[in-house]
Amino acid sequence: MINLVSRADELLESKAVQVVIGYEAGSTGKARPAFITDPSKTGSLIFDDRCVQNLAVYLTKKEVRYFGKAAIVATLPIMRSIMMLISEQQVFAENIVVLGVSAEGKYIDIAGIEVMQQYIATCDLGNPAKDQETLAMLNKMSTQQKFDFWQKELSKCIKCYACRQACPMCYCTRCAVECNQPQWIPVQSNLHGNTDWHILRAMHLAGRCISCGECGRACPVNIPCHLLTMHMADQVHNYFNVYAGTTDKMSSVMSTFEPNDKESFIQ
Amino acid sequence: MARIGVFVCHCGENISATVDCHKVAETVGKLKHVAFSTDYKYMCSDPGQTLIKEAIKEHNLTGIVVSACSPRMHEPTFRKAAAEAGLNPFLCEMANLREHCSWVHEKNDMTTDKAIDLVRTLVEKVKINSALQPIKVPVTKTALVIGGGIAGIQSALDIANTGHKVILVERSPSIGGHMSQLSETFPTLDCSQCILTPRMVEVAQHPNITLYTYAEVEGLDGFIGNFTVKIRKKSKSLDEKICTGCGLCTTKCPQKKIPNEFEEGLGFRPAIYVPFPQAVPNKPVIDREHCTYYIKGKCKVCEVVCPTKAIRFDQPDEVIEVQIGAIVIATGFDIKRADFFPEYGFGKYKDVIDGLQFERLASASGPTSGAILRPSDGQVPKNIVFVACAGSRDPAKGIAYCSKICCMYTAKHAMLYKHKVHEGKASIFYMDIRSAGKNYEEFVRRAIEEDYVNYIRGRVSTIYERDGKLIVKGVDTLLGGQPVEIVADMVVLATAGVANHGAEELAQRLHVSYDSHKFFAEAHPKLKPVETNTAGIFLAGACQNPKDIPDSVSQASGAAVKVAALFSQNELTREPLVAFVNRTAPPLYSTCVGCFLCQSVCPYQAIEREDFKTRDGKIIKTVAKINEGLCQGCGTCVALCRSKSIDLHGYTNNQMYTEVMALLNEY
Amino acid sequence: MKIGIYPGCSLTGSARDYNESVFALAKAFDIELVQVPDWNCCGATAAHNLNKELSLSLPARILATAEKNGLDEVLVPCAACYSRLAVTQHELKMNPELKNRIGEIIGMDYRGTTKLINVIEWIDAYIIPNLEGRITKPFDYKVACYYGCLMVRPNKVLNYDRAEDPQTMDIAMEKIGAHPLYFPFKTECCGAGLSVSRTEIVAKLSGKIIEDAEHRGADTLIVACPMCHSNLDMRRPSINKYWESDFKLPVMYVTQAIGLAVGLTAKDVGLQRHFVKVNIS
Amino acid sequence: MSEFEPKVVAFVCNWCTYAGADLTGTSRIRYASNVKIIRFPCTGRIDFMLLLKSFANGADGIIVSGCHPNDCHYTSGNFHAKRRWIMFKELMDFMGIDMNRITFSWVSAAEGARWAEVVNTTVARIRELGPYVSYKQMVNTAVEEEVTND
Repeated sequence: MINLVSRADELLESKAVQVVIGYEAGSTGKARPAFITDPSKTGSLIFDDRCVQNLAVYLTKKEVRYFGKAAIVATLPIMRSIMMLISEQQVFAENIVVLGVSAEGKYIDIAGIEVMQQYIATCDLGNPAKDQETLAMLNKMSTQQKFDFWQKELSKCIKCYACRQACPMCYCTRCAVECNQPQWIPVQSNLHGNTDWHILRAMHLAGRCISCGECGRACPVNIPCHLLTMHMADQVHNYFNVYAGTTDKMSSVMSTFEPNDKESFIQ
Repeated sequence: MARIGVFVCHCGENISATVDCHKVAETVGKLKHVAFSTDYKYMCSDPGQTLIKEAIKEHNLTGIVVSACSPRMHEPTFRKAAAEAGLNPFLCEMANLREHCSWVHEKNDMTTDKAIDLVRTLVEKVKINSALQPIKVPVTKTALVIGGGIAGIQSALDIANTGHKVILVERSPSIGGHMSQLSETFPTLDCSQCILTPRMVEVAQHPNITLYTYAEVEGLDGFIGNFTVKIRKKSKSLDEKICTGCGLCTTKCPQKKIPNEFEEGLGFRPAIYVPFPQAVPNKPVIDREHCTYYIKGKCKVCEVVCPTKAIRFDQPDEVIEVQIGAIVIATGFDIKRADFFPEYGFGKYKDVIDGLQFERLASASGPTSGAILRPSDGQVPKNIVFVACAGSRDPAKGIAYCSKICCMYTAKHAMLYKHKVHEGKASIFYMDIRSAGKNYEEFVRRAIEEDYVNYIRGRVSTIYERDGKLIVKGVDTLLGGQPVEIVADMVVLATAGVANHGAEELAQRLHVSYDSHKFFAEAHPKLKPVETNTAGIFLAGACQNPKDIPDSVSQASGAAVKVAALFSQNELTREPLVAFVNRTAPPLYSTCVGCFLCQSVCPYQAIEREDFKTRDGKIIKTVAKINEGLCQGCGTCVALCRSKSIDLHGYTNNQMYTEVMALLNEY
Repeated sequence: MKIGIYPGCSLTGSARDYNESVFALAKAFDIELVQVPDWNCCGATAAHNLNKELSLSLPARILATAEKNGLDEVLVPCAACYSRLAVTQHELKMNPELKNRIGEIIGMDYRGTTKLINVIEWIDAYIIPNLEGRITKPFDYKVACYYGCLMVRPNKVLNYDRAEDPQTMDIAMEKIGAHPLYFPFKTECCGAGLSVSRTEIVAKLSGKIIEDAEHRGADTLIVACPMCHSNLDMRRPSINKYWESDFKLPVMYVTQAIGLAVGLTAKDVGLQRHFVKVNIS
Repeated sequence: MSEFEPKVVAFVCNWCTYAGADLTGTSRIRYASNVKIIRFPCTGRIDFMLLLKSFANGADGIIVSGCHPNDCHYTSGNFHAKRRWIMFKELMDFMGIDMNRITFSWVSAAEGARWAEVVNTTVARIRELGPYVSYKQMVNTAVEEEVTND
């Protein structure tokens, strides 16, 4: 922790960055995001098991950008989010300093994008084991069972779009769901609208989801919507041998192709 | 308020035999916003078209649906008719009642119902069609030809002769290409230089051609009719205007042992040199890599001896930018060298040479003045072996394709050898003899029957040296796979033709596609063999795949006609069915967030960046912008765009959505 | 230093000299060679012509056994065994379905993680780097290195050296003071398995190899394959008979040559077991 | 009750399958009239949402068809489409939405007979599967909910 704090301190003190995005202890015992602009306040930064939120989501927010250059406490999913954001030109590498945190919670020095890329390359990029198990279980179900499962889950959706807001990759200023000419997604939070919305979200995150699970955590009615995007991440790797967020080069799976992409269903 | 007209065609009886056309017109006529609906025997006939035109005027129609045959057949006809009646042609849609309905279904109510549905769907669509204006693009009537081999020369001359300006860029010091290296040419055995050099001189003297030798294309911007090309003119270390080309410097240069590229390493040249006697332009360049002055800082012999004081040691490279309207790529090919073949000694046997080296040996202007001599000891080879398909048609070597020219030039080589060494023995190992071409087969037969060339059908497994001889081990498949061993004095490998070095980089610079072998890719293998996928860029010669001279010249002329056709108009008119990025009021400007994933999906590099700036030049937002000159309207970007910020004229999200809704819902 | 070793049938039978030299060399360089326990036949050279699954199952069982016993790296001195094992590893890696099927057949967990090395790779990795100061008797002879086929092919699978003109053995020989000759027959066929059924073909093919090496003035042939060795050495009388000549060129294993250079005796490396007398010690 | 007549929508590209279907016509090859074609410039243009809209609005089956790989008029639209459908199908399978309802195919401008075959087998399959109720049910429940909410 010393390293993280002292590094944050140093960056703010030297004015190398104007804000440090990290975690601090919240009043309810949970960790909450912290935006520190004053070097004397870096002591409140924490990092422990409670710090799971994907902070990269703030990098594209106007309010955070306003501060200027940012340093961000980054675990693997956050680093991968940053890679994706750079590759999709939403964040510029020169405007951000990464304060890396390893899987063991140790500070790691990430001096530049290349170092981050190398670090990511050494990590296991699959879905978290727990989610992977659930996916495997769901995949074993029959079509009707799956349908019923998701209809039951999605019937709870209140279309609050917390899943979208929490996701670093959902940075569009106007989401397709807000497009009303034509009205792609029925506005009401009914089963039809909910299903279409979640399909749209999963398709838009295909090849872009970095398996942080934030959407599922953000859902106020506990829909495991992260399983949809994680399933896509899994399949993207399965079909195209690609994990999202491993490079800062433009490389989205859905905007590229290989002539010999394998499929078995097109006649 | 939309006022739609519907015109149902009977197509004689082609449609009305199974579809109740009258019922279709009647039913659709009752739909909301349909102001006029009728059926008629032949809509495409003159009276039919007149009927449409009059209805448009009389009923003040805002859109029409002609329900007849396939739009692929008559859409232009009816759009033209609409335009003649003052209706924007893009407000005319066609429902395909013939190919997609009457011809493929039984006569029954379902078929008529389907016809109604098809018409209804397009009525809904045409209601939200927008009037579109054709896109006009100005044309700069100067062509760029890249590569000064026979293909580039031919293209440049053909374009120049139509009265348009041409810039010909060649990266070596002289034009002429591989053809200038050849001794004689098949199937006539006329001397290559004799037929080529007049063309080279014509290029140099043509008032419409600007020739840049020792120059390379560095970058390309823009689109068809409006390219800006950046050309690097490498320094020749010499003032060309003063140099008279007397050649004194080249004879006095103390550095004389540089392997001569033109002689394929079989001879030497000085550091200041003219590649070959008939070079165009016939003025030397200094090869800075090997020049003593540039290496050690002193020498300058050439400067001392030059009678006109033309040497300029400190002359820099010059980069120029030129506006052009079209490009012909004619960068040619290269061959694999003997060091590509481990089984034939990795190029370590001096007497195992490649086809181009043999050309130089056989050439009267070559290092041996046309005598066939072994490079190792200068002796006349008594027994010579040619290996066709060295590398070609060999997937294990990564070259699955046929190099096309080797069968013919190997036959020619064997003939030339026999004509010069009468008592010598020539054998050719081959896989198949591919001699399709005018007088080609006859030529090969002559080699076999009149010059007694020994053709052995089989491949060579290994070549090795023993006691100064080359042992060629192969197989004769026509003798039931019998092993053959020939003790040869010299071996000529007809090595595979491959993409020229630098082809990949050039393709990337020009944004044209290339295949897995780095050959430039044509737009369509059959119907667009001269075009590339980038509009305004054409291919000529062996840069596309190995080709012989007649094929290269034909394609070069083909490319020239494409360029001339493009230059025949002052403006290009294009169908406006292109993509566009939406615009909204500030501060959003557009719903596009600038992820630019659409850039990688676009096959035409039609997506550019557009910055919105404050008055003091600060960038507020960068969004995608479609270059209408390049966009071909496939719409792949539209389906990819997550925020629905890109749309496609003629097939907008709203139109496609409306079609689906109309087709499936009851009316 | 501990490395697994799969001897196969040859090294325990007709190529005992090879076996002795490998172990003697290992000992001299403090390398412990651990036999893959309970090893079985690799299937060479007949199995893959008879039954594909069998030809993959046999090597797979060997590899699975090595994995089970924690042998990450296994030296396979016999080129034929090496080829079978490497080909199996490659095929099962490329085809997961087949891998599962073979796993079922052998009833063992096969992962394909074992790193296989042939004798030249072994020399390259463990002997050559530690040669310094150990050469007591430079191997001052003109040598013709004969690689044969199984060690370098199929190139796609083994991806080892330049298949058409391998170099590693020549380089190793230079390191011990020998003078490798230009030898175009280095990968030519020795007749291989026809040794048993069609001896005259072996006599013809192996004879060519010996003739060319002798012609170029070689003092000895250097090999790394028991099959090549037996064809070139044991079959010498029939070669001489076929060629109506009296070739005396000895055939040595690469391990024997290195062994002698680092001070092992002729007996240490099993030279006395050769049919063609080796006048090198 | 009359026999079930499936509603099938075909999303096809202009250059290959649309032209192929034209050829079916000029060859006078008969096929089921249940299918209705919507023309797109390229399979790359086909938005997956349109497939969902079709189901929501009563389609029992869908055909998506374009140029064979390497034959795309725009060189790569169909390759991008292929990736899109791979992922779409995976998601639909995962969510229990029946992908037997959709036929993906490549039909070239020369394959008139093949187009008829694709249509006929699709219509036959959908006929066997019966009306597609799951998606419609979802829509219907939604409508009912709205009614009760009011």
